[in-house]
Amino acid sequence: MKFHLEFERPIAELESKINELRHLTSGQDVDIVSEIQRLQAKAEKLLSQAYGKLTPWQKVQVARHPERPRFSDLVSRLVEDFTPLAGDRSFGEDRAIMGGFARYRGRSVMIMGHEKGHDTESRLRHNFGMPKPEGYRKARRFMELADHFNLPLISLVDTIGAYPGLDAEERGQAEAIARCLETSLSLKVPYVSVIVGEGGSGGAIAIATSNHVHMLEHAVYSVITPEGCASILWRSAAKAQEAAVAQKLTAQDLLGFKIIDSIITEPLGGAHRDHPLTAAKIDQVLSQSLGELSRLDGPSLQKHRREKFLSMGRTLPMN
Amino acid sequence: MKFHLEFERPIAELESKINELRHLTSGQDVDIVSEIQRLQAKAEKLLSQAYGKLTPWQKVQVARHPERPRFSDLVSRLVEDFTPLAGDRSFGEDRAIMGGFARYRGRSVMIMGHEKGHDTESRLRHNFGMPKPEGYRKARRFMELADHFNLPLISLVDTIGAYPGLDAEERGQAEAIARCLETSLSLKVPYVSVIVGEGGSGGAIAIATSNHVHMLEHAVYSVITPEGCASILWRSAAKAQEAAVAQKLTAQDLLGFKIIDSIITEPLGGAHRDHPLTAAKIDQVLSQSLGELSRLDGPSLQKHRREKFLSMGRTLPMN
Amino acid sequence: MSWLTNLVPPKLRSLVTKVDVPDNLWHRCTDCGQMIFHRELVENQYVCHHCSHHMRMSAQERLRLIFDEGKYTLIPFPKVAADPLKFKDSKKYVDRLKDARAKTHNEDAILVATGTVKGVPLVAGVFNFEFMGGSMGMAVGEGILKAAQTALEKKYPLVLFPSSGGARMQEGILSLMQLPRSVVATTMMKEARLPLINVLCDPTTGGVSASFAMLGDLTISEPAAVIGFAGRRVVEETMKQKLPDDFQTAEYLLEHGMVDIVCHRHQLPETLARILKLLS
Amino acid sequence: MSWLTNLVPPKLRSLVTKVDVPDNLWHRCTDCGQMIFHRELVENQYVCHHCSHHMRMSAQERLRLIFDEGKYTLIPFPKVAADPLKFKDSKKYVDRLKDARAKTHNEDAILVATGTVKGVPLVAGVFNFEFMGGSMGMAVGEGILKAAQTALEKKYPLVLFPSSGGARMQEGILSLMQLPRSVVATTMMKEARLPLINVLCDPTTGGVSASFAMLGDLTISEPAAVIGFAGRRVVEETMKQKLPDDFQTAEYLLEHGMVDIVCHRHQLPETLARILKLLS
Ligand SMILES: [Zn+2]
Ligand SMILES: [Zn+2]
Repeated sequence: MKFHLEFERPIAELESKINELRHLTSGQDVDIVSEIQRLQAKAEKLLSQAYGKLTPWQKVQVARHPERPRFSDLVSRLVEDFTPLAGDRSFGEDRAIMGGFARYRGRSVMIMGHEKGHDTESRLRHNFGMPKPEGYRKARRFMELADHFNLPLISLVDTIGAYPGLDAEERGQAEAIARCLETSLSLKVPYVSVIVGEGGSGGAIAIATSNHVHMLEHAVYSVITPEGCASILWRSAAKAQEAAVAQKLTAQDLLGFKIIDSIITEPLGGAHRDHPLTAAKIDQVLSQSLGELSRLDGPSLQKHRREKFLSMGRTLPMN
Repeated sequence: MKFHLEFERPIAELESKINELRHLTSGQDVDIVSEIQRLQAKAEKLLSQAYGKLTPWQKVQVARHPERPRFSDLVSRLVEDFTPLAGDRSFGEDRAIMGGFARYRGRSVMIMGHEKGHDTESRLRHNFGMPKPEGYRKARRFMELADHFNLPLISLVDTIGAYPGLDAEERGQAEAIARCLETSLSLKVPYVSVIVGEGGSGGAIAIATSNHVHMLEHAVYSVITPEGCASILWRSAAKAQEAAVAQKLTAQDLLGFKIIDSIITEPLGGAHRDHPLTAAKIDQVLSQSLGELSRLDGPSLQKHRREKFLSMGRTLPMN
Repeated sequence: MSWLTNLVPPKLRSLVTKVDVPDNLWHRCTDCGQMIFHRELVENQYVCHHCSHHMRMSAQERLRLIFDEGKYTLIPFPKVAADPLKFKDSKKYVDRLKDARAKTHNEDAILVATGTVKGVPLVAGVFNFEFMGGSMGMAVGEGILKAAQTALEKKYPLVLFPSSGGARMQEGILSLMQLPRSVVATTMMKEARLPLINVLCDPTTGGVSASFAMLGDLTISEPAAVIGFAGRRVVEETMKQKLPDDFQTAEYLLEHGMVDIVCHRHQLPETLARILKLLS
Repeated sequence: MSWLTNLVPPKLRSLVTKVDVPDNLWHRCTDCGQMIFHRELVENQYVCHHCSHHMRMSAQERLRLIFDEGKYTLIPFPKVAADPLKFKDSKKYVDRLKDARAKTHNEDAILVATGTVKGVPLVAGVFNFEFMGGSMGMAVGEGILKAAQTALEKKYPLVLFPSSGGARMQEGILSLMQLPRSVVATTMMKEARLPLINVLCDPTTGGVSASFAMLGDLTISEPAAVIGFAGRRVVEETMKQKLPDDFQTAEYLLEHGMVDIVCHRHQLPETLARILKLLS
């Protein structure tokens, strides 16, 4: 933990105090040991309190936490023999989306997701997880390869959105996303998504049009960023906190609207505090999801996916 | 006729003399009228002689004649309701290949082809008929649309070859051509090609992998231009004439090798002397070809196309 | 300038006709600035006489202009849950809906209708930009699905006329879900091999461009219509440099391979009919 | 420098091993210029110890290095018509063929074989650049078709190793026809859903790159291999400007979205086996 969010400060101070005390004692000083235990219990209580009642805006911050597990962190823990593939076969290699063949619990799969990077160099390399058209076209290749070889498809979603640049617009950002949706809805293999961090608009749904969509406890998923929403509807990006509340972008809200299938609980204090445990929790849900879906044949999987999206909103109360 | 090839000069002089004489007489002067008739007969004889024994290199020149009918010239005479479509849906609009829906003899078809342009402005606009990857990707869209709507596909081939530029290489010229071939071989609709002018290498075969390939009498079709062949094998582009002979690139040679299905005779003195008649002759062959193919169902058409190419070369004498 | 709406952000502001404008009202062309007599503008299908600028028009007007003799049958589609997010910014979403309905006499931002165009029967789905910027929420999703379903039942082609700033933010994630939902509609059309044509009207942006609008067998666009995913201002902020003047126009998209035909409004019925006759 | 062939244009000239080189012969690395002992070069799979440059090697050598314990079974394929064009430039085509056969002990520019790679059975089609620049004529076409047919019969994956300047000009239009013919082979593999991997070796250009070589389910490339359609010099003449140094290299193609993996020769068998196990 090198980075602390505003509301984590008191906890961070406590933790740094605990660390100091630990350096003071070799374990013999009973007073210090019990003081450490007391402080640790307090820190955990604070964490549990803070993370038990995160505001939507705090969730946005947690979802964007620089130490939140990335695609690369998760893939190394979830699968074996990961073999990343590259390229859209028409313009370029966009590392904002990564993916390839892998072995998941002994079974071959295709796994893909947004990669934001973890330091300046890798963030630039992955364009902060904001795909350009070639990223979506690569994702479509992954989908088609999964379909061709009858492999279950897993997507890990974590993007603030598609890259809003001149070059991306020029090369058909809209078309590339639309085509991803089209391909997603026609696949005849099990397709499971996990919203890991930010589920940002068209940039997210392009690789989240799947049979089961799961969401980490503090992840967010929305049609536009709170800042974007605030600047359009409130005419001020500063109203992002307010917008975040209005948007109903938390996993808990989305489960209520039946947009997602389940919430994956995060380790105490957020996914960024424990990558291995986060991966283990994702693994559990993925495994169950793929198990269920593998009982369906190709046409049923396709039908299931289409009907899932068609039914969205239709069961909500009318007024 | 504004442009004359070297070997056409004597004929051109004769024709200009005939024109002069025509201006001298209002039709009353019997001597001049009969002189005109005599000269005209001579010009026709010269034309017939010259075009009856064109060397391969002369055929290359005729095939490249600036007044040879272009895609636009032919399409306006062959079909009605031509509705050009545009774009590869990922990078750009390449006007070196044109195409769209049309009505051919009352029946809906997709028609496409290379367009070289007819003056400086249109030549630049159509990049002299040399497609870039987006041109081939557009052609693939045409093929897929034809297949989707069960429309016969017609291609008119006339290119010196694919554009050999940095940008074209960067965006996957090889991939774009390969993918065209792949799509061509899977279509389940009648597909007929006419080599109208130059059938240049990969740039040509990309849209000539069809059920029936016809070729205008003086068109050429080869794996590399005579200049390119000469500069590699003879180490001198100046040996192009020699290379043209060795390459066996004439319609007559290709019919012998069973690479093409038929030769379409050109008007006296070459297609450039009479666009309407050229179109009429193409029309006749197209109509027969499409009639024959329309008796086959989708899978048979696909099989016919694949077997046609598989059999090529297999029936040639072994030594 | 009472005839300019202020409901939508400035860049989306456009000439909007009121149902009750008197015949002698003048409009100013939003492109060349020339004044045009209301009656003349209507007669010229909302195309400026001076500069050929294609102005926005209501869904009703478009239906009237597209279909033979202005005759068509509206197709009703299911109502949707009202305001599931209880959304409120400076104003409640339910109030915005109420105002938009009052202003447009439409239930939501799309009308679905069937009729003939130069004799060719088809189903049309027409966006109404006046209705909250033509934004796509649950109702629009149902409209598109109903349009496709009707086309499938009747074996008619489907022609969609998006004119939309994108997803309807006030419906949150439910509006994002209209992207895949509308693509189910286009996919059904394709699987039935029935023609699907999009006629992109000004503007076709955001989630609308990133879904059904880019998936037609053919893509036609009105001249100078703005088409793109990210808004021009957002792109400008990202690029920190001036964008080309024609950025995200129909003509720009044609050059970039995304559009088949940029078609003058006056030629549209004839063009649609010619293509659909070829595809039937 | 007797071990440098002069048969092919300078840019295609490369280090070529003779079958009968004595063990104490030295080679100069074509990239870094360092001298390498022949035996060491062979032991290191023709990769330079100094700069990791991947040199070309014969089809036999590649088969030996790819397959487990160097064991494989060659698969014969039909003979083709000899010299149908009666082609002659400075030399007769029939004589060039005779020379190439004598030099390489191969019938033509491709060998087809089956065997196991780290335990995974597969069919391989390996080009021999020494044989007239690996050019693709009728024999190569038959080889590729036979490779696919064998893979289909045995239900094995197919791995192709192009190393070719392109179509064989001496066979004229018949060599151009190998583009669609080889694509029939890749199409059959795909329809059977059997894995098809291309391992692009230096060089993969011209008609070979514009056909089967770009149509694998996966595309692997050897480091620094030259891959492209038009030759560098032709492009230079067209562009009238200097091209990037890495133009048309495997790494350049990776950045431009055309290649999945640039794989060191030493890792190739393991990589192929890992992928094929995932796809079986
Ligand atoms: Zn105007
Ligand atoms: Zn070296």
